This record gives sequence, structure tokens and C-alpha cells, in this order.
Amino acid sequence: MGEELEMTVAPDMVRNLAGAAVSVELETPDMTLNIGPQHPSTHGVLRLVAKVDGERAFDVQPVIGYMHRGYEKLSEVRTYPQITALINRIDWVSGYANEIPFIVAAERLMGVEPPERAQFIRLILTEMARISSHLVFQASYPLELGAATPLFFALRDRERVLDLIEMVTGGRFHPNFNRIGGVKPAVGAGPTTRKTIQDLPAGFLAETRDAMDRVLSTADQLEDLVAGNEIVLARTKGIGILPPEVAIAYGVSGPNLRASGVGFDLRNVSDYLPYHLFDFQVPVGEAGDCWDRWWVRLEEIRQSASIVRQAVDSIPSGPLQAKVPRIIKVPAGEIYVRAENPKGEMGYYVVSDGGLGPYRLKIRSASFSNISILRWALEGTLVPDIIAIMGSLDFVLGDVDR
Amino acid sequence: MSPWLALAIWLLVVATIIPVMGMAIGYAEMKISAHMQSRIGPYFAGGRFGWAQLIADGVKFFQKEDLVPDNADRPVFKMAPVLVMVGTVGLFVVIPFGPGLTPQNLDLGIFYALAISSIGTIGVLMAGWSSGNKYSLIGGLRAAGQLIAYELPLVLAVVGVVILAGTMSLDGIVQAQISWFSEAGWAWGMPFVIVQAVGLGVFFIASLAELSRIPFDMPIAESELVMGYLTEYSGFRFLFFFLAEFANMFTLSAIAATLFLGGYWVPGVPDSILQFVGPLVLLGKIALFVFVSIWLRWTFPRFREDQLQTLAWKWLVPISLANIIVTGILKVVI
Amino acid sequence: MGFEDWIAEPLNWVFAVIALATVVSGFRVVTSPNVVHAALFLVAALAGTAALFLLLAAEFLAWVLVLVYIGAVIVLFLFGIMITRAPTGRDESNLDHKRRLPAALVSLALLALLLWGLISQWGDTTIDRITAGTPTTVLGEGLLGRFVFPFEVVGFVLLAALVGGITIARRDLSPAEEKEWESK
Amino acid sequence: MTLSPSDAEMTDADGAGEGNSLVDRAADAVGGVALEALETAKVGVSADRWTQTLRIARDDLGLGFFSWLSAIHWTNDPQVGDSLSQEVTERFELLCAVSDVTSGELVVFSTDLEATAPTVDSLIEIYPGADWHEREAREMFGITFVGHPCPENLYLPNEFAGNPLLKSFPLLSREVKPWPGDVDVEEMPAVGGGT
Repeated sequence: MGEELEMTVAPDMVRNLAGAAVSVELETPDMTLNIGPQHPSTHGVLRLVAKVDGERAFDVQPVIGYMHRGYEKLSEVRTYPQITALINRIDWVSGYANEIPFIVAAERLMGVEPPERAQFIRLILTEMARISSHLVFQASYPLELGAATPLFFALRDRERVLDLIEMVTGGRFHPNFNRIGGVKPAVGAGPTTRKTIQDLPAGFLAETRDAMDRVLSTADQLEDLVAGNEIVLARTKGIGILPPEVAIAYGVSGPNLRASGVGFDLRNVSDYLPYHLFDFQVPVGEAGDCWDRWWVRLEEIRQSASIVRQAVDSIPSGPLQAKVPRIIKVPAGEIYVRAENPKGEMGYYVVSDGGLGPYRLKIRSASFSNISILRWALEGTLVPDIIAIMGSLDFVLGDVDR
Repeated sequence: MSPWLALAIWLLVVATIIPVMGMAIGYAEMKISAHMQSRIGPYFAGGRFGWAQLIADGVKFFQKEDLVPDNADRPVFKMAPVLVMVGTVGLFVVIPFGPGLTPQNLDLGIFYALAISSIGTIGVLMAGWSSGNKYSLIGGLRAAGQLIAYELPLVLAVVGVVILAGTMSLDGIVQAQISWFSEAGWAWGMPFVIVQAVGLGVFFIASLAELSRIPFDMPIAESELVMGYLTEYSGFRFLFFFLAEFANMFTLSAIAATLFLGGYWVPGVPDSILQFVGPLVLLGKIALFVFVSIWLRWTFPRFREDQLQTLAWKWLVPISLANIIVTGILKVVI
Repeated sequence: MGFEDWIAEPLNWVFAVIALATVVSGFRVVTSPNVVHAALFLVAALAGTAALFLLLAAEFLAWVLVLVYIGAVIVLFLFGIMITRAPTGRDESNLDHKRRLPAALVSLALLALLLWGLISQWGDTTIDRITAGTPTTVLGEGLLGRFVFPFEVVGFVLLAALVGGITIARRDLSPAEEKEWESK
Repeated sequence: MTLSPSDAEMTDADGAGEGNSLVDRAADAVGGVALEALETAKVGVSADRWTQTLRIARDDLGLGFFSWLSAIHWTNDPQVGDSLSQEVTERFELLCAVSDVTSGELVVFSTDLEATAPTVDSLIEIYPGADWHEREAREMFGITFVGHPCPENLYLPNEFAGNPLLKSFPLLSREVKPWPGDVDVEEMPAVGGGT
């Protein structure tokens, strides 16, 4: 009897040790774990319905819609200038960048070309929005892994960048600064009727250079603090791998796609802002794991800081606003303009019928497509990895639900 | 004075020391982390340096409503924090604060300490299970798995010291370090860290895990499990867990200091003076360990559960076993 | 020693209280309807036993009981209960078993056996008041010297129990699952 | 991990400019017609060729990146927003934008669905990313996607009646309180005695 017992047990024991997982051997009940909508690391009101067996989740269903504000519907009853106030609330972490593709779409439909200086200002602020958004990621992602300190380093510089944005636009999160045909004269820029418009606040350019230096040194600090941390590497390397073909088929864009090894950057492809005037590099990951997504965003901070510095150095003078009618009516037509938002491809399909507002506005937001891959990516992961993978996708719920 | 009376008095003393120690460490944690993160930390409470912040926090906890979830198992839920505290309080009994200043110089000192500290685990499991919350349950399970895994290296790391000292009494271990070279006629002793550096490393890592502090804070991992087994606790019951964590940090650091750094002893100081400066010396050594664990906490993220188990079973246990063998051979050879 | 002498000794009072608590907890282990409560009463019973050992100045034994049984075995019990049954919060499940009578008989028989063993061996012995326990060194030398064989045998039996536990608890995989498991 | 230099040369990717080669190429490949959409390559196909079209787009045109899918409700009698300037036949226009991540080309495919009970085959087999977009379109416009595995609402509760993005679906807040912002330029209050 004893021998027989041993005979039957032995192979299982060996396999058990080799597989290093007891969960298959011991019958444990499955548990449905609701992560969110109120949870510290779902970035707002995302809800994941996870079926877990011990620590392993075998089906994770994201549930969205807790933040649906119906912007597409609301846009149908607003005029074009009013809509910019709505859409910079889509991805509030980089509010400014959301306005650009919509404004450009309206300008293209009207046949208006904004002056070069306005385009430069837009570009500078867009890249600042990118820096601030990526710094938020640099702050929150280590926190999700359990490290609190990078948060303070990253947010300190984000604050400086937001201060600069506020200095020009008067708003930290929701600038509503773009006008069709150009940009609004900056706050405190003096009377706008004068010919000698002082458009950017005094000292802005110098402070920007200074801030960009600080951002670059913070990026180095973050690299020391996070990339030099063995536990971070153990938690992120090889975790949550998104193969490029899967990422493409799901429409995952932006840094998440580039981390998977696809060097696709709309700044090189679309001409919504004069990026072709600047030298910058597109960081591309290799493995498509959480670590690469972190690294790509860190590198993009550096590249954006470099773009801002170049733009500040070469900003042309001139008017801020092209001539547009006092009441803006956009001629009938359709256009899709997409831009490289910090989170990925942000686009607006504008259908105009010649009225004061669009007949239909389709908002293509990056996070929506980026997290639609969650169910695929989270299958069979461990609970701590759910958080690591989710955080590495860097989404904002406003950008998901619109 | 009967030993029971002495014990009762000591428990009373401990009951006042624990909150004070908890607050001191809590304050240190706030200030040190703040300075590591280019912040100031608490500033206003108490007039200067925010020294009263922790008192204010404590008062706040007492004012809060003591909520018991509807779904909870009431008696177990209410008892859990008490049990966690018992494990902590019991530890104070054997720490030698100076020559002859050991509350109860048990023959089995270190063995007792390890035994009594394992009681806290039951409290954590009770908290996790009785809350009626899935996050709490997972947190409790993680805590149990973690504490089982790290109990072993903790005990094994101590064995090396016990072999060297030839006694399990904590005071005896200090004396052994003081008189290490006395046979050779030297007045200078030897803190065991010199030959037991590996043991200290294993002990320190394992005690961090026992304390559930980053990088081993998976049981409460707030970005995953909200607050783990503490999720449903509020008011003074939460404060109990909170204080127990800090007090535990204090006692485990004290034991580490006693085992490896010579406890209350400084080389070259006679017993008559040690009687007075001994507690201060011990406090200084404790502060060193506390500082390191605060430092680690604000530097590292947390491990994943399976990585933690790997670390315990595949690294710490074999290392500490090897350490025992080497120490044994060393002892025989010497 | 008469009853009056017995009652005059304060330690006996302590003994009586602890013993009573231990017995009550032990009884509640088997009567408690909730499996986690039962395990927690087992903790109380074991703690009581440890306290009794302390009264007998058997310090080492007492703390071994705390470290091994309370600190490890019961924790594993609770761990196992939670990971497999996971009845969070109030649990209404009924653990009562129909075969109370055989269980009671077995327990009584065991009690009788133990009593018989104890009384027949030490029935007439009176021991002096215990002032100091056996030094741990003596215990250690005994365990690894004279009693090394039983010690090792017990270790072997425990290992066998471990293996047996896994065998009982594990579920046979269906052939399809087997394949899936292997492919991982 | 590498840093690749940016393309200083602008690849005229959105198909704008001379010849509109991309839109013609795409229209030829799928057998559809090039539609007018400023700068944007837009190709119309018939609804029964919808999945076939997108399969060609993915496999032959290399448009593997699923950008978005949505619809337009064309009607002469909108409850919200301005009326159209020209009469249209009431219908749904289903749009699907797919792009190529190496060249950056983007094509919007369009098909017309009938106004009552619009039905079309699901793209989920071709682009898994179409999952949520189709659920969104189903919820917002009432379009049925044949073959979609999860017919549940994405944003709103499942009990919600109606399809919010239909032009016939009233915007309740506007019904309750008219929007004051119809006049974009309001009279400025006089400040400090004024000039």
C-alpha cells in the first residue's frame, strides 16, 4: 500500500516542483474580484471584473462608462469655438494637446492657415503638455509598483511645466487657449488692439529654457531612481508583453505601440504642427513589456524637452492670429485630423454642414483603444501584475469614456 | 517582589512605552521620508517642526467612529487588533536595556521572542478573514503566506548567533559579545556582526518581511488591495495595527541590535556606567536599524507575491542554512 | 495534601483557571459551527496548554508549543481554510456531523488510555514543588543523544504525513487539463 | 530599445495633395468609390462588401492598424443641432478608419446602412480592436453588428432605452433649459465708467 502510494505520487510531486505552482493541484474556489470603480490604482473610475483563483486572474473584463459625458452629442449643439472648452477635458492630464487636432480640422475646413508664430506657440505648449503628461506617468507608475518617492521628483517638475502653461494660457489643466486661425493673446499680454502685440509673457522663453534643463536633469534622476532599482526591473521586465501585431490590430497607439517596437509617430507623419523643422528622435522599445513602456515615456520626455528648447530658440516673430470672420462658420465638408497626443493617436472626424457647429464630431481618443487590449493582456496574469500592466498603459478615464 | 508582580509592572511600563515609541518612529518616518523627497514634512502642529503631528493623528483616530462592517464576524474582527498587540507587547519583556536591566532575563530569551512574535500572525489572519471583504481576505492570505515563509529564515538566522554565544538568553548573548576575547586577556569584545554579517542580513530582510514593510508590504499593498487586511478597520482599532507595526519595528530592531551589534554595550565602557548609558546606546543602535528600514521603504517598490516566496525559499533559507553550517564549523575549529 | 492546603496555594488558583479555560476552549473546538472559530478556539486551547507548561516550569516546551503550534500549524490551518473554503464573514455552514457517538467513544477511549498510562506509571509519585525547570541544554542533549532515534522517526513520520496530505488534497486532472498543464 | 531619428521629410501620408493617389488606390483595390473628404482618403463601399473590403484593406493595402469605427446619422429632421442645408435620404453612414503604421497612410472606409434596423457584419474577426468600437456604435446608433460576441452596452446601463447619438434623440438638458450660448458674442458689461 505504502509503495503503491509512493508510485502514484512521485510524478506529480516532480511536476509540481518543476511547475512551481500549486494552484492547479489544490482545488480552490474561484473568486470574483471587483477592482474599481473606486480603487486606488484604476486612474479614476475604471472597473475590472476579475475572476481570480488565488492570485491568478483568468478572466479580466474591463467595465467602462462611469465617466461618459457624451461629448460627441454635446458637440452637436455647440459652436466651434465653444467645443474647444469641452474637448480639453477629454484627457485632462494633457488638456492642451487635445485642442490641437480639432482646431486644425476646423482651420483646414475653413482654409485658414494660422501664422507661423502661433504654430510655434502651439507646438511648444503641446510638447509641454506631453512632458507634463509623461511626468504624471513617471510619478504614478512607480507608486503603483509600491515606490512612493519618484512621485515627488516627477510632480515637482510637472508643476514647473504647468506653471509655464498657466503663464501663457491662464489655465493649468484646461487652457482653452487656441482660436481658429491662431492662438489667443497670452494672459497679461497687454492691450490686443496695438500693433506691437506682446504675445508671450515677459521672461517666458528664458524660464522655459531653464525649466527644460530641470526636466532633463529630473529625467536623469528618475532613471537613476527607477531604472537602477532591481525590484522595479523584476516587476516590469517581461511583464505584460504586447506583441506588435496584436497592438496594431487593437489600435493601440502612442508610446504603448512604440514600446512594442513599432516606430510609428504621427509627429513624423501628419503635418498638424511644424514638427519637420525640428530634430528629434522616436524612442522605440524592443520587448513591448511594462519596462519598455516606462522607458519609452522617459525618453520621450527628453525628446520633448529638446523640441521645446529648439522651438524656443527659433520662434519667429509675427502675428498670432490669421484673419477669420467674427462669427465662425465652417464650410460644408468632412475631414479627419489626427495628432500624436501624449497618450497616442487623438483624432477628430469633423462633419460640417456649413453651420455654426459640426453636424457630427467623432472623437477618436487614444486611451479608449489602448485599454481595449486590457482583456487580452490580463488573461492569466497575477493580481499584482494586473496593476503593473494597467498602470503601464497610462490611460486617463476621461480619455476612455469621453 | 514576586515575578508575576514584576511582570505586571513591566507590562504597564510597556503599555506606555509602545505609544511613545510608535509616535517617535512615526514622526521619524514622516520627517525622513519628507527629506528624502525634497519635502518638509509635518510643520505646523506643535509650533515647531510639527512634533505634535503624531499626537494629533492619534487623537484623530480616537475620535473616529469604530465601524464594524455588517458582513463582518464581530467578535473575531474586534479581537484581531488586540492579538496583534499582544505579540508586540510580549516582545518587550526580554530585551536587555542595560546590565541587569532586562525585565525578565529568560533562559530562552530569543526563543521566547520568536515564539511570541508569531502570535501576531494569527491576529492578521483573523483581521483578514473576519472583515467580510475580498481584499481583506487576499491581504490576510498574503500576510500568512509571507509570515510563514519568513519565520523560517528569521529563526535560522538567529541560530548562528546562538551557536556562537552558547546561550539563548538575550542578556547572555550580549555578555558573550562583551567577553568574546576575555580569555585572550583583551578588554575588547566582538559584536557578532563581524562574523555573522550574513546572519544579520538575513535577519534584517526577514524582519522587514515580518513587519510587512516595503518592499514586502504585499499584505496591505494599497495599489492592489486597497489596504489589505486593514481595509475595513477604522478608528482606534486601526490605530492599534498602526502602533503595533511601529512598536514591532522597534522591538525587532532591538533584537537585531542585541544579537548582532552588542545591544547596550559600547567597547571600553565599564558596567557601572553602562547601567545608565546602556539604554541610550541601545536606542541609538535601534535608531540605526529603524533608519535603514525607513530608507528602504522610500526607495523600493514592492515585490510580487511569487518573487517574495522565491526570495525566501530559494535564497534566504539556503543562505541561512549555509551560515549555520559555516558557523558550526567555525565554533568547533575555534 | 488536603483540599485546604491546595486552595491556600495561589498558583493552584491560576492552574484551575487556566485548566478550565483550556477545557472549555477544547470543547468549543469540536462544538463550534464555524470552522474558523473552531481553529481560533484551538489557538486558545493550545495557549492554555502552553500556560500550564509554564506553570510546571517547562519553559522550552511551552514556547515550542507557541512557536510551532500557534505560530505555524494553526496559521497553516487558517491559511488552508481561507484559501479553499473562503467563507468570509459570517459563515452559516453547518459543520455538525452525525457520528457523534462513535467520536465521543473514541475520545473517551483515548482519554482512558492516557489516564491509565499516566496513573499506572506515576500514580503514587508525589513531586516536590517545582522551582526550576530542566535547562534547555539537558533537553537538547537528550533529544540528540539518547532519544535521537525516536526523534528522527518522528521527523520521518511528519514527512510522510506531508506527502499524504498533498496526495489527499490534490485533484486528479482530466486528460485535457493534463495536456494544458504540461504545455505551460 | 533604440532611438530612431525622425523623418525630416514629410511623407505626404494622409493622402492629401496631388492626384490623391492613396484614395484612388484604395478605391480600386476594394472596388469602391472615392468620396470627397478634404485631405482625408475616404472610400465608399456597399454594405454587403463591408467585411470583404476591410479584409482587403488589411491584407492587401497593409492597413493593419485599427484606428476607429463610428457612424453618422444622416437625417433631415434632427432633434438636436442645426438642420442640414440640403435634403438627404435618412440613413446611417458607417465609418471605419484604418491605417498603416509604417507609411502612416490612413483610409476611412464608409458604407451606407438603411435607416430602419441597420445591420452590418462585425469586423471583430479582422480587427480585434473593433470590439469596443462596434459596441459603442451599437449602443449609440442602434446598429446591429452580426457576429459580435458581446451585445452589452459599453457606457450606459443595459436597461437604458434609446440610442443617444441618433439625431432624433433629444438632448434632455437642452429641453429643460435652453442653452444661453447660442449668441457667441455677448454684450460686455461696462467697466469703470467705460470709454
